[in-house]
Amino acid sequence: MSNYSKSQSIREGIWSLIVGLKITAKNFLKPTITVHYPRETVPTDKLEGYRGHIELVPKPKDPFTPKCIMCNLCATVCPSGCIKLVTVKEPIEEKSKSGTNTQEDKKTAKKKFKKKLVAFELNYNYCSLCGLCVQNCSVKSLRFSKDIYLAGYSKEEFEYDLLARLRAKAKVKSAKELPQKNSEG
Amino acid sequence: MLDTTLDSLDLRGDFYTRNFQPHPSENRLILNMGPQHPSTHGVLRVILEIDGEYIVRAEPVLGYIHRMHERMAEVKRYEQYLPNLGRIDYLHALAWNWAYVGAVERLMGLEVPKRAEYIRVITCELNRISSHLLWWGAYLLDLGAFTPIMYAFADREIIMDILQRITGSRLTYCYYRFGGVSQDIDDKFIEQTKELCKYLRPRLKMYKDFVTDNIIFRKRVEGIGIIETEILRKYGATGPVLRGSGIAYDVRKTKPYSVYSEIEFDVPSYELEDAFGRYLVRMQEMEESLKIIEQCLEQLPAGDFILPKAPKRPKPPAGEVYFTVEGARGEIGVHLLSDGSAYPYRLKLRSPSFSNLSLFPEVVKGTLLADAVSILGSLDLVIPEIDR
Amino acid sequence: MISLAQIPIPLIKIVVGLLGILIFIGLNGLACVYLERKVAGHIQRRPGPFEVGPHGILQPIADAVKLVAKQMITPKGADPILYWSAPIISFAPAIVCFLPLPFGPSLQNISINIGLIMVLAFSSLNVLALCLGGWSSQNKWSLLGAARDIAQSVAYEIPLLLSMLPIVLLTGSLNLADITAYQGAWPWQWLVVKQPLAFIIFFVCIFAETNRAPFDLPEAESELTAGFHTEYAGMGFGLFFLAEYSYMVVGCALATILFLGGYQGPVAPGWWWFLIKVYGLLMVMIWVRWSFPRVRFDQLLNLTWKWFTPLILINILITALVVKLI
Amino acid sequence: MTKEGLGHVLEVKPGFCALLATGKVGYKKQLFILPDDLLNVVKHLDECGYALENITALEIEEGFLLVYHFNQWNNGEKLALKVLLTDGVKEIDSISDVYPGALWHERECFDFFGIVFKNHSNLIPLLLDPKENIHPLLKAKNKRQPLAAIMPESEKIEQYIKIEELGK
Repeated sequence: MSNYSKSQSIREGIWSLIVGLKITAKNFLKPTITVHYPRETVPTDKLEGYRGHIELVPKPKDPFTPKCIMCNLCATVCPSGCIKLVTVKEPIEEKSKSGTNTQEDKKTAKKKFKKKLVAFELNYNYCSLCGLCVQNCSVKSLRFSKDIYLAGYSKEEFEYDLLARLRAKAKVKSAKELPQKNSEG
Repeated sequence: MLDTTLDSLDLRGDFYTRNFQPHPSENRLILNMGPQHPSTHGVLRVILEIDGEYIVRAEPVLGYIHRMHERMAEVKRYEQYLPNLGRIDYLHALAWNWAYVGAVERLMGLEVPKRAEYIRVITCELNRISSHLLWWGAYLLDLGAFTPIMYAFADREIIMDILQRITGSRLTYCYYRFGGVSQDIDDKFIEQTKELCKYLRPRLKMYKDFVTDNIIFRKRVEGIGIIETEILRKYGATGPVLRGSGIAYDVRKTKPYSVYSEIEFDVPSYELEDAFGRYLVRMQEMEESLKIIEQCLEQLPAGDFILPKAPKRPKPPAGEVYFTVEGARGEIGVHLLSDGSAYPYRLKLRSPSFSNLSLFPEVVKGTLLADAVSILGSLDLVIPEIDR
Repeated sequence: MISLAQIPIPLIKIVVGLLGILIFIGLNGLACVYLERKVAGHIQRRPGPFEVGPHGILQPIADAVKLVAKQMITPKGADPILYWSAPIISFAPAIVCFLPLPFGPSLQNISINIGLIMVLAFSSLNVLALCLGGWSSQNKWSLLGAARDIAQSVAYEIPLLLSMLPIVLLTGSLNLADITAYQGAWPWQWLVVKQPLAFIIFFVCIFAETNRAPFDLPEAESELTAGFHTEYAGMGFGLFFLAEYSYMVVGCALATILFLGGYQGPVAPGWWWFLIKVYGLLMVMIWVRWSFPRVRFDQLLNLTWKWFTPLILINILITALVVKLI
Repeated sequence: MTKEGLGHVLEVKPGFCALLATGKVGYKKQLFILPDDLLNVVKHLDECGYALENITALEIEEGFLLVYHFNQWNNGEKLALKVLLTDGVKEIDSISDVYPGALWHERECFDFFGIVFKNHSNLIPLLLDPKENIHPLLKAKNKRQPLAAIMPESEKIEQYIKIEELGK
């Protein structure tokens, strides 16, 4: 290497250090970009599309019952097996033709039982948020919630009953709407 | 002043140290770099035999986060395996998504709609940029500069915000489905992505001024970790490691899949063969990715984002398929064998980092400890991908 | 019973001075921790410590409490005497280094005519401490860190000493107060104007001597985990930490006295000028740390043997000639 | 039963490789060879400038099938070597002398299937716990499928070629 190019490379090297210092100094003067979490939260428009845990979608007319038809597809498709539907069979009250409710009538009416959803259990600890259950639900009874600030002290706190959650939400909502209606009325 | 009682303690090492063949001589030191070491990025462990600070021999030890993904594939149905893919290489999750989904599609003969292909290219390239950004920051962290990773994260955050709106997750994406993607992109996404492209170019220029031209950085990477083509071939290295040695092999270009053949972009390669060459390739690739994204946004056709007739719970016919895509770290391959049932018969995941790391012992011989860190970083390893 | 008058005045002076210096070192440690973290934070566009007190002002105290309260662990197989003596050997000479520094016109603890040599002699003891700490803690990373530290300190001691010689030649004194007095209040009267090269080399050598990035090789965390203090916990680590910041201040103070006119300033000369200059230099050290990658070990040694030592020797030669001729 | 499903595959003669139809598999070529010919073929591929990409194995009814993936950089053409280990044989030559990159792939196969690679310099577990001797990818007897069921292409042998003529 000739002396000239060597001295030039030294000069360039030292200049590069100064450029580096300049860049850090510039950034030092710029405002910070941190979100101070407990006092500030991420703005809602940045949370668009973010997936929280799944939740049940209520029927349009009845906010207390989900659209779910208990087909169990979500539970079988789930890769982690974290969905469990608890159902009971409830007899459909059907008036027997004779009018009397005898023992034999009940036996013949065995096929006319109706499944009823008692609980929709989600073990959020194992959920990988792949969205297969939402995508596969044939009646669109599942969607992602927006509960993203979740924290707890134990594993058990993340085992949800989505049906109870839906009802509690609907209750709060109707309680809010009720006084409005009253005032309107 | 060593305590003689030390011999009674079990200091003979564990299984891997004892099997570090041939045994080192008396005047050399065996050093366990990792599994908890700041510059092995996760839980890689490298047994080093050192003479002073010179490395005589090195042997990586794997398996600290081995999860047996290949066995998991055999006990899960095809669609149930999808979330696993995002967790193999968490930095370029969408490439793994694509490799698997593509393999199944090829086996079933599914024709993916044009729009879905474009969406896949856009999201995959966004993910590649975010992966390279993280690598850039982490590599500089290895070399002792603390600030670049914070700048890289600030930019990466924007990409993650954009992808989050569409895919629903920020890191372990599970977005691609058989025959398309799970959600269509909208105008806001397109607008945000265009803004990102405009924003990132000056940032990349700033990175160049800040780091690439820096004399201390240059001295740390130039001429370090020279990998000859012959070694690359025998170890099957791919990706930027290969292109840093002057071989312009890129699956996107050499054997185009999806719509890559319709897009104009260069495959950067440098014949430097050293860590700096690999560094330059990745920096250049980010700009190429931006180019690809911009072209795709312009050419984006209307149509379905997923094949309407695509089976949600597929049962591919019996057969074999080997599908490769270009990930941020190299060629990702999925070798899938089906016996016609709803469960894969055998799924082999060919991870690029695995092959890239396997040449590390060859390259690191005779270098300084600080250079070993520099070389290890320049290979861009993601340990979950190696261990699978 | 000894009456108070019987105690010699210099002894009282030294005891009071030592107490003052200890307080100063403690406060300096707190201030430096806060400064370092805040500067680092803002350079990286984050706020730095923020939660303890307003703008995290009490964070250093919380850190100190944590360090003091932590259990002091001696690793299995370590030599306990050497292991625990190392942080003390590292910290104690730092106090002595402050004694001859003239903080202000009348703020000098002991005015001795070999003040400069005294500071250098005691600050060199740090090498021994790091070597002992690294070697006795029975850890391979610590051992490597200690080995690096010895080579680095020995190599950089030479240009550091040599870069002070031109000043001594010019001023004709080793007394730090005299050197300060030789310079004037205004920046063009300072010695940095006459000796810019010596100043740059001196300042870079301080980086290496105090193990600051980009020359923080003995504790290079991405290579040697934490280098010589890998095994230290609690106050053992705390003392090393405090010593590092003290030596940084000593180095910056020396640079101020030798090159930047000490406590003299354009308006209202006094100890505040001294502190402003010292902490200004300290800011530069912090700024550099968060801007650059770390150099490699052989490059570090190349820099001193191939560049700094010959350059400073030429500088001395020219200075000597000029002093002789004028 | 075991040998019926193999079709023509077992008719491969020493020194020859059977070129199979590729269909949509994704290789340019796929070859069936005898275990004894492996080293010769690999040496020949090395001379032709192929890069080793991957080594994988699977358990089938007949035994084990090893698949070696090779790649060419200039055109991205892939070549698959398939070697069948029948009659309870669990040993095969290591190709690590020719392709040192195979060391880890072979250790992985040893981990997952217990296949022993002869002349391997350090055949110790790579990913699994060395204390426990389990091979997780071995299938239960009733789950194993015959080769023809999972690789329909292997039934159609297009031609037999000599090892020396492979690269052309």
